[in-house]
Amino acid sequence: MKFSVTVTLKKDVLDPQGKVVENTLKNMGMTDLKSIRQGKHFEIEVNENNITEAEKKVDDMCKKLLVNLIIEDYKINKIL
Amino acid sequence: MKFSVTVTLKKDVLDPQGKVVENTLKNMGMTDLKSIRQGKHFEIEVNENNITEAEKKVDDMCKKLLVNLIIEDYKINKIL
Amino acid sequence: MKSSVIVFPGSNCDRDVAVALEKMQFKNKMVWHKETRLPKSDLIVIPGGFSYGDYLRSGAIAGKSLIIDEVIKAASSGCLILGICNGFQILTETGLLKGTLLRNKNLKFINKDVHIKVINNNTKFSKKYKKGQILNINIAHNEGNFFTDSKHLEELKKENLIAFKYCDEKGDINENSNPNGSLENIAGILNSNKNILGMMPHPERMIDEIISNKDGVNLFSSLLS
Amino acid sequence: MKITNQLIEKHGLKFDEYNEIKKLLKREPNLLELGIFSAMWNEHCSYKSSRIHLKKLPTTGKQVIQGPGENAGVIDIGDNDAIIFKIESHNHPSYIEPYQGAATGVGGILRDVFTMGARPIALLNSIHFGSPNHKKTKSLLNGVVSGIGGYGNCIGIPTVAGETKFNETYNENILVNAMAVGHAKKDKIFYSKAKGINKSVVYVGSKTGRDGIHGASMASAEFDENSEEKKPTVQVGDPFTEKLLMEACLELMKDNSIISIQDMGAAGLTSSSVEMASKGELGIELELNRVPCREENMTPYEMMLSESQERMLIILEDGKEQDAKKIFDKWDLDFVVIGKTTDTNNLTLKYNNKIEGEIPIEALASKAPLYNRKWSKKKKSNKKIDLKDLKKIKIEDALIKILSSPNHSNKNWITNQYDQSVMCDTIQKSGADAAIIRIHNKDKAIAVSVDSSANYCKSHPTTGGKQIVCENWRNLITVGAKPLAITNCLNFGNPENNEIMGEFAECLQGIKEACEFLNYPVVSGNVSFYNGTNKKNIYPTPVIGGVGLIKKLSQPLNHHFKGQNNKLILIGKTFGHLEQSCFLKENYSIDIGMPPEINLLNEKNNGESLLKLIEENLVLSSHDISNGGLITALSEMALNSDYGAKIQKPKKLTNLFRYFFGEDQARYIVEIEAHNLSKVEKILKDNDTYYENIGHTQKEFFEIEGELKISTKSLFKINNEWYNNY
Ligand SMILES: Nc1ncnc2c1ncn2[C@@H]1O[C@H](COP(=O)(O)OP(=O)(O)O)[C@@H](O)[C@H]1O
Ligand SMILES: [Mg+2]
Repeated sequence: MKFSVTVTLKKDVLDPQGKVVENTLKNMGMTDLKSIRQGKHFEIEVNENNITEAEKKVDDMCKKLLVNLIIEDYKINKIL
Repeated sequence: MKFSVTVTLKKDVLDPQGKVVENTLKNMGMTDLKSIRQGKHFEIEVNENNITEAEKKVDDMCKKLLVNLIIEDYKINKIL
Repeated sequence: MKSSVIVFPGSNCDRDVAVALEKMQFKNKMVWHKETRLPKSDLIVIPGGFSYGDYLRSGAIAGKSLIIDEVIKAASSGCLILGICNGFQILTETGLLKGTLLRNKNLKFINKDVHIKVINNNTKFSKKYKKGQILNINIAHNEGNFFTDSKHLEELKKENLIAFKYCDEKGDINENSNPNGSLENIAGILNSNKNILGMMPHPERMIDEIISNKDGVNLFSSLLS
Repeated sequence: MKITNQLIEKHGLKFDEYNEIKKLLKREPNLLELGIFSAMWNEHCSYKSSRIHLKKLPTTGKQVIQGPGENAGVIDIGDNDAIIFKIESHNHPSYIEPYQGAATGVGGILRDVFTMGARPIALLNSIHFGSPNHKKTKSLLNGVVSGIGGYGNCIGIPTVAGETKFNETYNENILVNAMAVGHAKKDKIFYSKAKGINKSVVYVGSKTGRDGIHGASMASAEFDENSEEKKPTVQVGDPFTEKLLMEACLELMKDNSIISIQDMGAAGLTSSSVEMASKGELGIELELNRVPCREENMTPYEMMLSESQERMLIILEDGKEQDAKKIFDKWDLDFVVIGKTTDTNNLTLKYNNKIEGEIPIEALASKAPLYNRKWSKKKKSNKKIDLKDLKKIKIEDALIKILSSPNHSNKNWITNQYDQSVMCDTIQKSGADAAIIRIHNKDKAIAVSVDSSANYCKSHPTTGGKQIVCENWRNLITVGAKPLAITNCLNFGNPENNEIMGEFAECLQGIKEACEFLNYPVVSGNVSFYNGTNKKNIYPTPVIGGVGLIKKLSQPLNHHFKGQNNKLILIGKTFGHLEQSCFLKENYSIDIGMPPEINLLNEKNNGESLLKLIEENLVLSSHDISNGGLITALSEMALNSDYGAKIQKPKKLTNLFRYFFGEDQARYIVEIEAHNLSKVEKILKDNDTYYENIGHTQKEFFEIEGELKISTKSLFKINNEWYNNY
C-alpha cells in the first residue's frame, strides 16, 4: 500500500527557505506571487493490506522519525 | 488561489536521502516498510482568480526555479 | 577527567575534538554509535559533522542511534554533555536540549571566524571565561539558525541558560553580527540543569596559535577544574 | 542484436575504429561488447589524441614515488611521509547540472586519492564561467560553488584554495576542475595493478543504478542542440556514502589484505576491471548476477556502463574476504565478491551462467586507438600597443577598474561556503597565494595552489604553457614552500580541429620546458577535450596544481603588509609589457599581441633567491606579481591590512602605466624590516638577482608619490563589492 506524506513547518515557525524562494521569485518578476512555503514530501510503500493498519504504520514512522513535531505538522494521504 | 506542488526525483535518479531514511526506519524495527523516497513540497498562493492563468503562473515558477527538471519531476494540485 | 567522543558514521570533527581533549589532558575514548554501553565518563562530546549525511533533518537520524539512549541516561545522572555544531543539532533532536536549528537565513553553508559573547560564565563549561568576554571563533554549518517558542525563550532568559551569543568585535549584539538568522543571536544554550551545552561554533578549532587562536582553550579547561 | 551503423555512431565510435574492433575480436562484437569498447576507446578514457604529447612531459625526479599512470601521483616529503594528489575535470556534467556535476567531480577525485591509501587532507578547485552578463552564469556559479561545498563539507575535507574566472569563451562550456591532496605513509601505498590468478575481485560501496550510463563518451563529444536529451545521465553524489567508503577503505588498508584497488570512475565497472587486469597482464572474470543493483532488471550492458558514484573494486589476498567484509559491514556498505582474476588475459562477463561477453584485455587497453592528429603552429602576433593611441585615463581609475572586476574581486562569497578549517590543520586558507596545510601531528606542512592563464595560452600557447607552470611555482615560493611537483588538467576544444590540436601540442611543449627547467615534474593529470559548442571552442585552458613543502613550520607567510616603515623590494626586472594585460582588457577591452615572455633562467633564480630570504627569516610578507601588474599586487598587499605603502616613481621606466600595470614575469614584492635591508641586498646581489627598492609601508594609505593616494579601507571596499552585488 502506498502513501504520500507532506511535512510542513508550523505556522509560527520561521521558514527561511520559503522566504528566500519567495523573494527570488518576486525578483524574477513573478509579482502575482502572494506567498510560498516549503516542506517535505515522502512517498512510502508498506507491506500491509489492511488500510487502518497500514496507515498506523506510516503514522508511526512520521512520529518516530520523519517529522519533528516541535516545529512541523504532517498529513498522510493514500495514493491509489 | 492556492496550489500545492510536489517535486520528486525521477525514477532512476539516486535518492541518497530516501535511502538513509529507509535504512534507519528498518533498523528501528519497521520491517514492513517496502520503500521510501523523499521529495519537496511547496504551498503557493497567487493573486490570480482565473484558474488556467493561475496554474500557468505556478507552472512557470516550477520550471524557472522550484524544480530541477534534469533530475526531478513535479505535480501541481489546486488546494481548495 | 575522562571523556568520550561519540562517533557517528558521518561525524567529521571527531578527530579534531579528540585532539583538543587530549591536548588538554583529558583521558579520552572514541565511542562508535552502534555501541550499547558508554565507558565511564565525566564528559561526553557529540562532535560536528554530518552524522548520517544530515539528509532528513540535521541530527534527526543520529538522534535514533543505539548509543543515544546511553547518552540520555548519562545526562539524567548529571554527566556533562557538550554538543558542538552537528552535536548541538543532535541534542535538540533527542530532546536533551529544547529548540531547533533551522537552515541559515541566506540558505548557504557558512564557514568563517565570527565573534561570540560569553553570556553566562557561571557554568562548568564557561567558568574560565569572563562574563561578557568576546571570543573569535570558527563556525561551519548549514543549519545554525536557532529557533524556539516564546515560552522556552523566556525560560532561557530567566534561568540564564543562554551560554553564547553572536556579536561583533566590539561586543554589539545586533542583526549585522548575526551570521545565520539565529533567534536573538543565540549561539549556544544550556539545559535547565546546566550539565548540557549545545553550541554551533567550534571551540576545538581554536586551541592552536599557528592554526587560529586559543579562544577555545578555556572551554575545555573550565571543564577540567 | 545486430550492430548497425546507427548503433556504432550512437556509441561515439568511428567506422574505422569499429573495423579495428572486429579485427581485434576476429568477429563482430555484440551490443554489450560494443558498449564496453565505446567506454574504453573514447577520448576521456583512452587519451587517444593526447597520449603522444603527454609522453613528452617530465615525470621523474628524486621526489617522485609514482608518476602518471596510477590513480594519482605520489611524491616523497621525507620522514616516511608521502603526498598523493591529482586534478580532474567535470566540465560537461557541471554545465548540465551544476550542483551535482561539481559535487560528483569532487567525489571522483577524492576516490582517486584515497584509493591509493591516502587520507585526503585538502581539496582545491579551478572553475571557469562565461561572462557574468550571460544569462546562465549566475545560476551556474551558484550551483557549482554549492556543489563543491556540499560534497567537501559533508565528507569533512577542507576546501582550501582554488581559482574562479569569468570569460565569455566559457559561456556555453564552463570548466569545473577539482583537485584532491592526500597524505599517506610512504611504505603503505596501494596500486591498481592486479597480481595472481584466481584471486577474489570484490565490489564495495554503493549499489549500481542506471545513472551516468555513457558519461565518459559524453565527456568526449561536443555539446550540440541535442545535449539536452543526454541529461538523464547526470549522477547524483552521495558524500555521506563516500565518507563511509573512505573510512572503510582506509581501515582495510591497515593490514595486508589488498593486492590491488581501484575506484570506479569514468566508465565504472568496465574501466576499473580492465585497468587492473591490464596493468597486471592477466584476465578478469565477472559474475554480473552478483553486482549489487539499485534498480530492478538491470542488464549486463547497464551494469558495465553505469557511472554510479561511490564504488570501488578490490582484489584481495586469499582468505581475507571475511575479515574485509566485517569492515564494510561495520560501515553499512555492500561487499560482494563478483569475480576473480584469470590467466586468460580476457575480460569475461558472465550472466545467468552464460558468457555474455569476452574481450581480450589488450584490445581494450594497449591496443586502443592512438592518434597523431594533425596540428598547426600558432603564429607569433606582432601587434603592439601604443598607449598614445588610447583614450587617456587616470592611474587610480584604471586600478579601481581592475580591483572591482569580477576576475579580481575578493572571493569570500565563494570560500565562505567551503569548510576550510575542518581537520584543524589548515594553517593558511583561501585568499593567499597558496594554502598551507600542516601534516597532522608534525612540524611540517605542504603548500598548494592551482593556476591557469587562458588568455596567455590563447595568444601564444607555448609561452602560456610555460607561464602557468611558473606562476604556480611562484605562488608556492611566496609562502615559503619548496615546489616539488605538479598535476595538470588540460581543458581544450575539439582535437579534430588542427588549430585546437596545435594549441594542445604547444601548451604542452611550454609546460614541458618549464617543468624540466624548474625540476618540477608532472606526476598526474587529466585531459578534457571537446570543450565547446557548435564549433565554438573554448580558449585553451590548462590548469596546473602544484604542491610544495615547508620543512619547518613557523608563522605562515602571506601577502598582507605587517607594519609601517618596512622596506619594499621588487625582485625581478620590469619592462612594461602590456599586451594581453589585464589593464588593457579591463579598461579598453583590448586583448591583442603576445603574452609577456618567460625567461626560465630568471624565473628560477629569482624564486630561489626569495626562498633563501624566507629561509633566513628576513621576509615579513611577500607576493608574486601576476595579472594587473605591480600596482595590483601592491594593492592586494594593502587591502587586507591596516597598512598601506608609499611607492616612489620609477627612475628608469618612465611610462607609469607600463611600469605599474605591465605583466612582466618572474617578479615578486617583499616586505622586510628596514634594518635588514643590507642583509637582504647582499643575498640578492650574491645571487645575481635584479631588484629595486620601491618604497616603504605606512599606515592606512596606499600611495604613489605625486600620483595617487587611497586608503586601504576603500581599497578593501572596492575589492569586496562585486560578488555581493551580483
Ligand atoms: N595531462 C596529463 N598529464 C600527466 N598525466 C596525465 C595527464 N592526463 C592524464 N594523465 C594520467 O593518465 C592516467 C589516466 O587518467 P584518468 O583516466 O584521468 O585517471 P582515472 O582513471 O583515475 O580517472 C592517470 O594516471 C593520469 O594521472
Ligand atoms: Mg581513478
